[in-house]
Amino acid sequence: MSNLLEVRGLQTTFQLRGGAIKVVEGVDFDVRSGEVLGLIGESGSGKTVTCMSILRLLPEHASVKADHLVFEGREIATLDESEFRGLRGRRMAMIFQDPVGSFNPVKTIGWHFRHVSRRVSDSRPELFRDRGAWKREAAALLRRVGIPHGKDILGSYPHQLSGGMLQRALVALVLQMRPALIVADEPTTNLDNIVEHQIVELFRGLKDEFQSSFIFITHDMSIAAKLCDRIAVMYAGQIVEVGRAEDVLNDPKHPYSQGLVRTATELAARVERLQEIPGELPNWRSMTGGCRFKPRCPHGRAGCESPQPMRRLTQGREVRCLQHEAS
Amino acid sequence: MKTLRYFIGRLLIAVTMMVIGALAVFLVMKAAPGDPALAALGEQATPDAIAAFRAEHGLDAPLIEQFVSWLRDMIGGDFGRSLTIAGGESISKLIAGRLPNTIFVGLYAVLFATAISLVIGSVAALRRGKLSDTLATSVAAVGVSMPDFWLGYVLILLFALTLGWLPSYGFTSPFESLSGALVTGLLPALAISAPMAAVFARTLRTSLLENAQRDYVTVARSFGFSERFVFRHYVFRNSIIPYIVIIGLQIRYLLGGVVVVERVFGVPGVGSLMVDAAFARDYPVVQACTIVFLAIVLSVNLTVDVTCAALDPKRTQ
Amino acid sequence: MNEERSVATISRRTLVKGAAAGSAACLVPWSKMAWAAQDCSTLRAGIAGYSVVNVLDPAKASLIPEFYVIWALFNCLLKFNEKMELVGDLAESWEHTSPTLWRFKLRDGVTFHDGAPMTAEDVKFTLDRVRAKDGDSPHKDKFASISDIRVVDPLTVEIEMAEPFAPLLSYLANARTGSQIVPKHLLDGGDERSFADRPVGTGAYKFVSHQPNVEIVLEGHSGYFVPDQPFIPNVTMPLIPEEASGVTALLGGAIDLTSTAPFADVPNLMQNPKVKVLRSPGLNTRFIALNHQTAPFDDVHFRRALSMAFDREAMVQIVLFGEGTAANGLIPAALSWAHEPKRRPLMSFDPERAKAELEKSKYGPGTEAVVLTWGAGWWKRFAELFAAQVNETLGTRLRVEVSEANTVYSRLRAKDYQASIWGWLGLIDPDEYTYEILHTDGWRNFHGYSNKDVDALLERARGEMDQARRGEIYKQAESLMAEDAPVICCFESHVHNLMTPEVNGFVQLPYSAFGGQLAAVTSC
Amino acid sequence: MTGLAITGILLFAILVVAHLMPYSPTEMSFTAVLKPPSWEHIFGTDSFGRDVFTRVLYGARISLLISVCGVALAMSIGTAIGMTAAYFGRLYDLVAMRFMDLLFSFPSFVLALFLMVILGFGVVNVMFAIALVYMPLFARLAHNMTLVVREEPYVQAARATGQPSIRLLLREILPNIAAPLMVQASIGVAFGIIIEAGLSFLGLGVQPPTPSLGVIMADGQEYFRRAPWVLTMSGLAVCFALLGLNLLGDGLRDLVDPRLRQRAE
Repeated sequence: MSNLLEVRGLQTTFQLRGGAIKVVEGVDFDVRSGEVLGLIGESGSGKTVTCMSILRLLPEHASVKADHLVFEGREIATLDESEFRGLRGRRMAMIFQDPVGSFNPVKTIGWHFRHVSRRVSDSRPELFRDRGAWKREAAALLRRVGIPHGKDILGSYPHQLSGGMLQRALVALVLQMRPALIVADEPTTNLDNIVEHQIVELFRGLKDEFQSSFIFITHDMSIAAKLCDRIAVMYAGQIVEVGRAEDVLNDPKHPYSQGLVRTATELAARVERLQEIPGELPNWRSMTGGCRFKPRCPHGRAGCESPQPMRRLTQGREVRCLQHEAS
Repeated sequence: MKTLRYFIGRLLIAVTMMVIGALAVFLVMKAAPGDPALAALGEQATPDAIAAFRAEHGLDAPLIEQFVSWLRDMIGGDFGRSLTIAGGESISKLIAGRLPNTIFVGLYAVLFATAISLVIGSVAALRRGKLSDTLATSVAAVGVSMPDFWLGYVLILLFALTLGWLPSYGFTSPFESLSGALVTGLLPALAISAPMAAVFARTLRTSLLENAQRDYVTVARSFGFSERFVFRHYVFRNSIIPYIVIIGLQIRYLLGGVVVVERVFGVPGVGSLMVDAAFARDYPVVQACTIVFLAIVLSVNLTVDVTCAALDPKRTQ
Repeated sequence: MNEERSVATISRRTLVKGAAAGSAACLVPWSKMAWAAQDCSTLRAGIAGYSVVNVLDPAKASLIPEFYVIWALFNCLLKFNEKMELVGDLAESWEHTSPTLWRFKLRDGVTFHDGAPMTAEDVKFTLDRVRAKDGDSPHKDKFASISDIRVVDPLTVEIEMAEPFAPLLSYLANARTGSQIVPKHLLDGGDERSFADRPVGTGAYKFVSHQPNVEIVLEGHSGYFVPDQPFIPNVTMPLIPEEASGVTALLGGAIDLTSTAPFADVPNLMQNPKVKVLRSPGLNTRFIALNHQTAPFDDVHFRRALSMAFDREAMVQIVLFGEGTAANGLIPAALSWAHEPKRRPLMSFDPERAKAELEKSKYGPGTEAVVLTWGAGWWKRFAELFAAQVNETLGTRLRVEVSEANTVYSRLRAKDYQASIWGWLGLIDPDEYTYEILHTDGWRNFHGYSNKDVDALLERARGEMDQARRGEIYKQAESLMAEDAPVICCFESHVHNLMTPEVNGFVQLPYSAFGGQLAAVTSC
Repeated sequence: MTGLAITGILLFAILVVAHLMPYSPTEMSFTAVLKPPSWEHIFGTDSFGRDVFTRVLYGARISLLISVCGVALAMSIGTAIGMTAAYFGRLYDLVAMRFMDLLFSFPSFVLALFLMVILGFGVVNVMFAIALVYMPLFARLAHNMTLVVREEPYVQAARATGQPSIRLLLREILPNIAAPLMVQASIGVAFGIIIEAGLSFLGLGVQPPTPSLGVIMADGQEYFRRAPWVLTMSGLAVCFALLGLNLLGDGLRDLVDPRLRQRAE
């Protein structure tokens, strides 16, 4: 299985009035074609920033560095803005948390589809084979994502649709462009459970049906379990554990992953008192060179102060923890 | 359909406002001190002359009666007759002759203000924080702080008396010569528009910046739309509504400016008419002008509302 | 006003018409060129400093701007030449058959604008109309002493006076007199209002249109009796509210000629090659009117104190920017034969004597009083300066109250004031300056002033036909008046006309007979 | 903060410098008529030989006083109407606010002019005119904010404890909406000055010898071809004052509204 995306030594720094802070540091991971990579971690751990760094969607005061970023076999870290824009949407797209805020409020859903289609007219000429071809495609996709009379909603404005509908529409919009890589940033958080369930089902379907790869950002283990082939756990701007979904979920190696999994199972089991991970994310300014989870770690020991590299356990299984030094 | 219903609703509100406003003006006018008869009749006003005058203008009929007839006439477009400044002349005729000039100068000014502010505002927003931004913003700040009539005189001093490029006084009606009107209206329009332009520019700048930070802009980028496209169809398009709303709100200040500036440049408009009437205590004319101005503002607001409704789908909900 | 008509008033057609008319007042350079190309077919004679012209019926008119127009539309029996001598106008000749009988021979072939011939009947009708006891003409008192008017034949008319009346001839001249000859056939039983709106006279120009507060449009009267006058076929008279704006308009090429000039600008304009400035000592008087029926002006000593407590010369410099002369009485220097050249002590700045008078007065320093004034411009500064200077010299507390001209005028007539700036322009006979202002029952006497001896002298002057002797009487009367200081005479202002260098043939008269002089203008 | 600085300078000038000036704002000197700007008369002298700069200082004082009083009046009445309307709601709300909208629909200066004709010219009436023009602004502001604050839990709580409405309005609501009102006020003062200047300039406002900015400009306008400095200089002074007040207003607004402040970063 070849790699669609290879990320090495990704580092994102925000220039703030208070000085510069590294929000993402030394992040390495791969996305294989046709797979769903789950990016997991509590909110603020840098999941979204990581992805937006790759798509170069961060505001000017953020600076992104990477040893290398290979997408579809070509180095994209060095591309200039215009070249890179060619990739966005057409090859790699992102679905954001808040579907309502993702649409231009003064334009119809149809407008969005039309311009998105224009955008990819070269890679998907069939969309303009005849007037309305793109419309039919859009309607089909909308039907696919669970909006039966898609044609009708093309004429309506975002504020006339529910959050769930918009989320589906957004997914359809992205699919219209047939990108190779789709980043879905917690696409379900703003939705109620039923809709959430439906969306998750939707993604499962898409994953098999379209030959695109997904990065699925979430903090919800159960969703990850349902959807992901592999999982990368992020903590405080670093990836602390990578592995096949079932491995990571059944037998987490990093204390943080363990904590996450425990809370999740307890949640599922409706346990009375949740045993949460004590403490909270360290603040960016007071970050030391050492293991960033140390302050909250139950197994903290001498040596944790020194920077922790990813340690390879088995094929495709890595963890950033001193405990696994030996193996 | 929705838009139509919305429009009709707005229209009704405007009309009621108009009527109530007219009543308010009328009643206040009646409460005004000073005898119009004395003001009207020049030299040698004999008591019986005054009495006759009062009778002729129905000034001694009971208030309510006067009011009803006045309202009826006004709806028919008849504001009665002038007392002093144009003895006996029909006010409707007076105003009809001058309204086009006022409207022309007003529109001219709005046009300027819009043009200038679009440039300054956008530049400031796009180069935000850079020198050109600070420059634009401070220009705007100074702009708001200039009394329009004073600016008018400075412009005369500069462009008419020193450089001799433009006529310093007088106005050619657009009906007579459009080019003439454009030239003679230039300085008045400039004088009036300066403060407006400043306010517009600020509003535009803020809402541009605000919209530039919206999620959908990032989303649009993630679709790979070009920066120009994003600015045009997302940032600018969404900022235009508050911008238009401000234009609507500012119109009352703008017309205020028109009143004084018309006087400075000798534009025969409703504004200068009102000032003359104010001096000559010509109550019916002052009354009529006030109402005409009210009507202008209301209709502008109506237009603004409708435009916004057209631009902003949420409005008609 | 019924529906159709009211609808009509706001129909687009009227809009266009109104606006077009309105705009003619003010032009851009090239529309001027357009006209110049037509070899100056229109003289744009701006009436500066006024925005209101109400009636154009001579008998009813009172405001000076109204006369600016009337003088162009009408003729009188007589008129003044540039030397201010009386010459015939509609009257070819006249004789004084007895102290109380005048006979006028009318010019033949004079026609009104509507083509009807002007005859003795019209003259009789006009004068009877003006002097009618029950009429409301502001000018009726001028002709009160006429006992009878007889039409001898179509071209001869006789005026019978109750007693000898010297000013009569001046009052029959084309000035601010109301004796302009109007057509009997239109007014006898006709609608006076519509006549006032569309006047018809014998003048060089006939009335075309009047857009209130904007302009009056005239066109040449083809049947005018003076050969090849008027030279310029059309006249527009834009109404320009501020004199200063008048200058701007002239410099901006919007008008060719102005009725007045702002005093402040005259010196500069004289230097300006783009402008021709005509200036002459004016026939007018500016004073502070005092109400003798209210404190503190009921006290002659207080009034005298005021009269000597300020510097008239300084006033001329400050208020008129030097464009005038300090008054030595009510009769202006321009009426030399009746004007006392030797400065009267009571009309000169003399702080010591002023204080002395105040001592005698029953009101001391700290006395409060209100001086009325109006408008912007020099009227305001006139009052300001007066109050300030007097307060400085006498320690009084005069306060300026700014009102509006019409209001001030009605308050004056209602004697509802303490003191007020006032003045009269364009009066052409000493009788107007003295009898009408100072005589116990002079109609311009808003001060409640009454002095038997002065009255007697003024009546005698009216009867004195010899100008020299008549003048002496006026000088006497004014010296007498000066003792009582019934009003505080301040100054006479010069009259000005501004015009572009292209304008030729305009003759300025001291009473600024504006419209009357347009017929002679040869080019613009 | 530039606004604060300029306004400071302004106040210092009209309160302190005015007294240090060797000239009187009203006393005339016929020896120094219409002197162009120079070192002893930096703004030149007017037709009465009065030092224009001195007059401007005193004039600014009066104009500012008029404007402040007018705005203060507008603020108190407007706020009262707005708050009560929002608080009690129902018909009263409808009528009151509609009336405010009506006032708001008149061109500001036209309304002022109209009022001057009715009341007659003079300082106090200019004040009323300004008040009338700005009342609806404050009414609306107070109305909208009261609507919000009214729903806040602590207000609800206080309500539940049956506190008298007046007390509630003054103790609980007013303090929470005061800040934006103050911002509006500081900008209102600037506009107030413009209105005063405009009215007096036309001769319909403050009357001489009282030296208000408008009066000085009106006087200068009469002979501005002969002595342009009187009009231009006094006008510049007005711009300076307005600039200060406007900037001050913006500054305050940023302070009050965190969203705007963060945007300003």
